[in-house]
Amino acid sequence: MSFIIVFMWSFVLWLVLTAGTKGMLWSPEELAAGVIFSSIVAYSTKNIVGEKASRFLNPSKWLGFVVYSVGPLFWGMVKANLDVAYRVITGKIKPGIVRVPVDLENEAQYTILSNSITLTPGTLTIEACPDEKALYVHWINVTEPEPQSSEVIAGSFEKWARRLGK
Amino acid sequence: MNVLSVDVILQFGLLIGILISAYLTISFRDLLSAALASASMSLLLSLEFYLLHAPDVAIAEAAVGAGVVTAIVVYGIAKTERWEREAP
Amino acid sequence: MIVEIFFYSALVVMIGAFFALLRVFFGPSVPDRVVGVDTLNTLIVAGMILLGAAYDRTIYIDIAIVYALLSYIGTLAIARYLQGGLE
Amino acid sequence: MIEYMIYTFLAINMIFNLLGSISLHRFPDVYTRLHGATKCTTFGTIFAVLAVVVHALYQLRITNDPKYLQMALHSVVALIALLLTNPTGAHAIAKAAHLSGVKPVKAVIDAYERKLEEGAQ
Repeated sequence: MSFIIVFMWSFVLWLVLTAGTKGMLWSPEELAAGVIFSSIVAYSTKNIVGEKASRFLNPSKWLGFVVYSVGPLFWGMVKANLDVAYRVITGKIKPGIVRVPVDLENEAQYTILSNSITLTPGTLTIEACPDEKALYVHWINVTEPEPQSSEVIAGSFEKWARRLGK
Repeated sequence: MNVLSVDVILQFGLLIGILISAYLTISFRDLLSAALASASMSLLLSLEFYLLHAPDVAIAEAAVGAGVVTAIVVYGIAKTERWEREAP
Repeated sequence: MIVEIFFYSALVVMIGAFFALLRVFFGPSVPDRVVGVDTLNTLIVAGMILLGAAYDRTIYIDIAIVYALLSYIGTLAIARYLQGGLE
Repeated sequence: MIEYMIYTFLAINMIFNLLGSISLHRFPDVYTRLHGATKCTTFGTIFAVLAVVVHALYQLRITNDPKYLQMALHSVVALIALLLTNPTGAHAIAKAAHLSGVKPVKAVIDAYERKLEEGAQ
């Protein structure tokens, strides 16, 4: 199972990187070399990737990722950068490290949520603790020293992460 | 100010950066800082090769110099010791 | 006309890279220097992409891909050493 | 029209990349510097890549040369690599800095320190 998934993704990456070798399309030599190299990569990583990778086969999830990264994540980055620009110019900071309780199940959801938090306004994930269901977040302008939910920090990102990483 | 002079300005800046970071690499007593200065030197050297229109050399320098050499040096520091001793 | 503006913006990005390099030189502690090197990596990838468009060659952008993927190894090795995971 | 679009993207790229590198000198400690460095440079690079992609697609429409298609696709791949590695690297540096003993300057609250002390007991 993981062989097929890794093969597919590395072949797609090969196709993206070699597009335009014959007109706008691919020449047959490139396609043959792509098949050979992706099978080598997929065979050598089949013990590393594991069986959980089958969640990457669901097309509705890809659509969800695209919608998420173009919509809420990009808007969050715009706000984050205006905020950081304001703080760089005026130098007003009030930093602190807070503990944020979250309600997530697996590691993919933690990865998505902490990377999104790092890219959005005023916050930077320091440590994710799946066993106590909490994130430790460095916050550049602390308004609430002990938040009870991730609403203050992450807005709607927790909902998105729970849906995307299922 | 045409395009050629922009190129020349970039190359001069890069060469100054390469010189300073190479000097700092041999002068730091903290070997971890020296590894970082060496990483930034090979990074700027890679960009210099790029500006001299040698993309293959630049790829080799980026792959070996910036990533792998830093990692190997840090492994070496972890196996031995971090501070350089004074010469007797 | 368009190609020239790519040169000038690459020049401005390189001025930013020079500030990051100063942080690598003067940073009081090692994590400060690591932050400097990390910023330098991102800025140089941006500069390589802009210069690739300016020189009108595709192979120059491939260097940026290799660079973005591999410069990460050095940062991770140093972070791993600093938190005591390599002994 | 297309030219002005490219100029706007490049202007945003220049402003945010410069802000990111200036923030390295403006902020007092590692964590706040990471805020500026990660966010601003990632955002600036997104706009640099957007400018290159718009330029390449415009040239593709005029000249019909497949080299411009390659240019657009490759710069998007470089952007995706940056977007995946940059926040992860920032996270690794922040955790390593805290564990190696760098305290946040002027911190109102430090919950992670408290957790480490409880774990040590």
